[in-house]
Amino acid sequence: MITILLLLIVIGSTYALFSRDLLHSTIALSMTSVVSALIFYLLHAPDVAITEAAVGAGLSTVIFIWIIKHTKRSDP
Amino acid sequence: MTKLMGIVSLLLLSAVLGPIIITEHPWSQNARDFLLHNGYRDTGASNLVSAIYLGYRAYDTIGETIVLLAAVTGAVFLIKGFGSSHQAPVPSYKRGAIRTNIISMTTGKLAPVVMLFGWYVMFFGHQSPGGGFQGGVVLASGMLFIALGREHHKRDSQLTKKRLHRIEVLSLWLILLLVCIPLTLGAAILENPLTKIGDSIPRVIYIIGFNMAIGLKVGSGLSILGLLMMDMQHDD
Amino acid sequence: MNSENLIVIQIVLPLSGAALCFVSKLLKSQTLQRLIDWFAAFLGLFVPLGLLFFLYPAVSQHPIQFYVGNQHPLIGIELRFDGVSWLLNVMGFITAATSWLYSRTAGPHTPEFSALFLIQTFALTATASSADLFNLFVCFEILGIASYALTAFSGKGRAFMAAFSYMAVSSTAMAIFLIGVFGIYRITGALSYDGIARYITRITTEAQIVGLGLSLVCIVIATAVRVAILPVYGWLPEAHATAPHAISAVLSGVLIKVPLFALGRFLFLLMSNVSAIDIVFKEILDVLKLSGTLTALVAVIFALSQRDVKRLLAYHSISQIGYVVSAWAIASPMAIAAAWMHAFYHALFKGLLFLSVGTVIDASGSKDVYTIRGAYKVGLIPTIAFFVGALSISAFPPFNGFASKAAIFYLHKGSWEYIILSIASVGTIASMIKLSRMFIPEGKSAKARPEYNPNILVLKPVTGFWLKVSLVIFALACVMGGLFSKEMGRLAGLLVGTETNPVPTHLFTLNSIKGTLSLLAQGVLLYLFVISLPGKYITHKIETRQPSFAGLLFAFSLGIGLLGTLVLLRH
Amino acid sequence: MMINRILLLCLFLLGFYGLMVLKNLVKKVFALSIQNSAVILLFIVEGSRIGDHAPILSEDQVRYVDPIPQALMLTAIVVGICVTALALALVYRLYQKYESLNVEEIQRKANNE
Repeated sequence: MITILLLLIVIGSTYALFSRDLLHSTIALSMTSVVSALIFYLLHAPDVAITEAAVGAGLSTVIFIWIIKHTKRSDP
Repeated sequence: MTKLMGIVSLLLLSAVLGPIIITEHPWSQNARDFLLHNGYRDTGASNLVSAIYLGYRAYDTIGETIVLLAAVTGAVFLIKGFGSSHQAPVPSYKRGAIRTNIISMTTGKLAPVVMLFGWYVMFFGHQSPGGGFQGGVVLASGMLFIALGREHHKRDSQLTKKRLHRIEVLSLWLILLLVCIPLTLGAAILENPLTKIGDSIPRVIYIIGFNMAIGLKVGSGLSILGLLMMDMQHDD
Repeated sequence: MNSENLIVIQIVLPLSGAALCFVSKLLKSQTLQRLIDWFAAFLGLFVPLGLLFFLYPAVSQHPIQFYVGNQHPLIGIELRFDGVSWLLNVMGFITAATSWLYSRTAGPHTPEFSALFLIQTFALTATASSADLFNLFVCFEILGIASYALTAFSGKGRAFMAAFSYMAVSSTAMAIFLIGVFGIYRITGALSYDGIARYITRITTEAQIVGLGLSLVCIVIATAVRVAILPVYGWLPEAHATAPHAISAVLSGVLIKVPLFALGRFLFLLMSNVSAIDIVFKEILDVLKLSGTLTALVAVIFALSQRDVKRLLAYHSISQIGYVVSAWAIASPMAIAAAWMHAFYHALFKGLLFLSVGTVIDASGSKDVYTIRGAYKVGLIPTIAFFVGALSISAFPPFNGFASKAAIFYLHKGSWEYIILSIASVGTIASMIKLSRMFIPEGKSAKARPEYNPNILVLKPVTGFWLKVSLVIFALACVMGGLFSKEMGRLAGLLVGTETNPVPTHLFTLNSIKGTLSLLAQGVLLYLFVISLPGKYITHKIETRQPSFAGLLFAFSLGIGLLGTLVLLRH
Repeated sequence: MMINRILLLCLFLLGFYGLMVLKNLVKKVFALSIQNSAVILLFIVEGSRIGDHAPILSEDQVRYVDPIPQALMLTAIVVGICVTALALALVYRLYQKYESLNVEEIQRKANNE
């Protein structure tokens, strides 16, 4: 079960790094943090799950979307 | 050219990090067994992670709060810039006109629920999962919900940044106070002072105090950053 | 108030100073703000210096080792305040206090600057006395975050790029540091140095030896990024050249040395008891000694070819840290005392050079060593300060550089490092001559020079009381350090735990003077070569080499690959 | 299990490769946060092998998970988000000054300043 979720995270991260549109990669990145929060919950680490969900999905997505709004959205 | 460098460095790194990460080693259990027996007795917190995070290794948590403080101060100073942020040409459509009723309605209604959850996570950090930092982040997102929820122009009346700055400085001083209180009772710095008073007062109060101070600090710091990022058009 | 509380109070004081600066940020009136800033700096920088003298008697007998808050040794955070931390704190507070005084006239005045400056000082003291692996990680992060933000305070475009590449390289290094902590915790089950040292004697199986050895490699290379030795120094010139002058002085003076001695505490403690991985320690220290010596030489060559004055000084910091690492890697108590002496004296004269050259740059507006002329017009104190700094970095007898470099050369007697380090010091003298071209009067000779440019910059004498005070303090410290080098050597030796004085006894004899003069002659010859046509071609080629971002990380992976394969080949 | 650790190693190497090869500054910050989450996942996945219950004390005798890596990773997550926030503030100022997010372009403009 954990292996499937880890595979999902690796795929999400590769898409986040190599996609043309930065907004898609931000969404892919926040998806990976939600999945990693799920992994933490399954591995009996509730504290880290709440933190990863609040920070990874919540805060870093807000910051990345702010930077995209104020700079360019497409990569090259 | 850089792709070639990238591949070579990947090979080097996997040669070094591979044996550390991939080889099978039995995980040492003496730390867990020790905590199982006298984690509750020493710190009074039944959530062992909070016991470590705010009891045994509170010095790391102080360092971590200072990392957050330095990062928020640096980021706010850089984003506000030297008054140059206003020269950035802000096209008209960005002036918040796109905030439809749906956003105002939902975030307005959701804000109290999120804030309540934030306070709960902060206060019950020692028993249920959660604690100072997680509560602070949820509180900060609650503040952003409130800011989103109000109509564009009325937003600045209550949530002036001055009040948030005051909360942040107050909670920083509260943390410093909590660090130094044990000195007055003859205990070492960051030692649980209630162990000196005897068993009348439960020891967990010291951890709850830390949870509150750190939660306020993180919540106000990140709200300042979030509010600054949200309404880039006009600062206070 | 026993000494344990005194140590933690000394760490918390800069923090309370920073909190005071945040209070002053809220106030409206300027005078009240400046008053509170001054009180915060007094509380955070000058009071701990006083506390150090109270701590001296306790530290000189035996190192003070305790757990923060009397927590249980298995879980709690161990702090170890021994002679080396006392010496590091002396170096850190003196340099920080004097550079902060300089920033009162020249540097940024905002309360955020003082707050981040005090947080950086808090990180310095915390790193100097931390004896717990994860606590070391947190202290390195505070050190990093504060210096990225402070580097970006100068507001120049290049400063943001420099801060970004510094941040990218060291947060990758910190991720690999965490993997090293993971490797060690998984096997030993303890995070404090005491627990790890106790457990290391019991490891036997081959897999454990390889696992621990590679984790040590990760931790050493991650600290090497912060210490900026050979493979991984690429971020330093850009960061130190574009930072505000007060910050460049602290960055070059203290921030690249405290991680080295903190790593030293970890490695030397683990080496003290016999274990199966002693060979790994020996190999790592040999590689560090080799890379330190080569850094001293390579960085001087780069320094000689720079046009930007502050980049020249930044490359010099890398070459001087190369000296310190080559001495530190010998790992005997006398070597550590000699390494600390050179580190402390380097903090003094490099701070002096950065501040005086910074004054000249601010007055003249240009940073190019070929166009600034008649820098003496800036004022008597900055000029004297510059020449005191230049003479002490080139190791001239009365000044402090002479004593500490003699100590390091004495350590390397008769080995190949001796030759390479003396070539590097010849390069140092040549680049100092190049740097002092700024003080040539604009007279006829400048007009005849081919690169004479019409808009010779009119330099006005610099006013600013605190600027002059900080330059005088640094200059006095350099001169006193040189004259009383024997006592300083004995103090350092006593605190590190060796009776032998690292400063050689025959310091001011005839042949050492002769040696210095021969070095001076070679330096002038090298300078004339650099000015000549082939020399100018080579230096131009070196100087315009583009510092690529991927190059930094590639050098980092080369470094970790080299150390890692060394350990893997053994087993 | 072996496959989990290999995937985590690939995630870390992906982050390092991305940081090194990608030209866009914002993508470099993505790579930084991926590296950080790879290390955090490594600590927790390995730390929870020795037990099967969350480390919250309850009356019945059960085998708890090792709480120390979890406490450490709380700090590592905070440090990761702080580095990301500061990096993006720097990227914002760089974009304001040089109107580009490409590293080489910015370095070229900065050098011939």
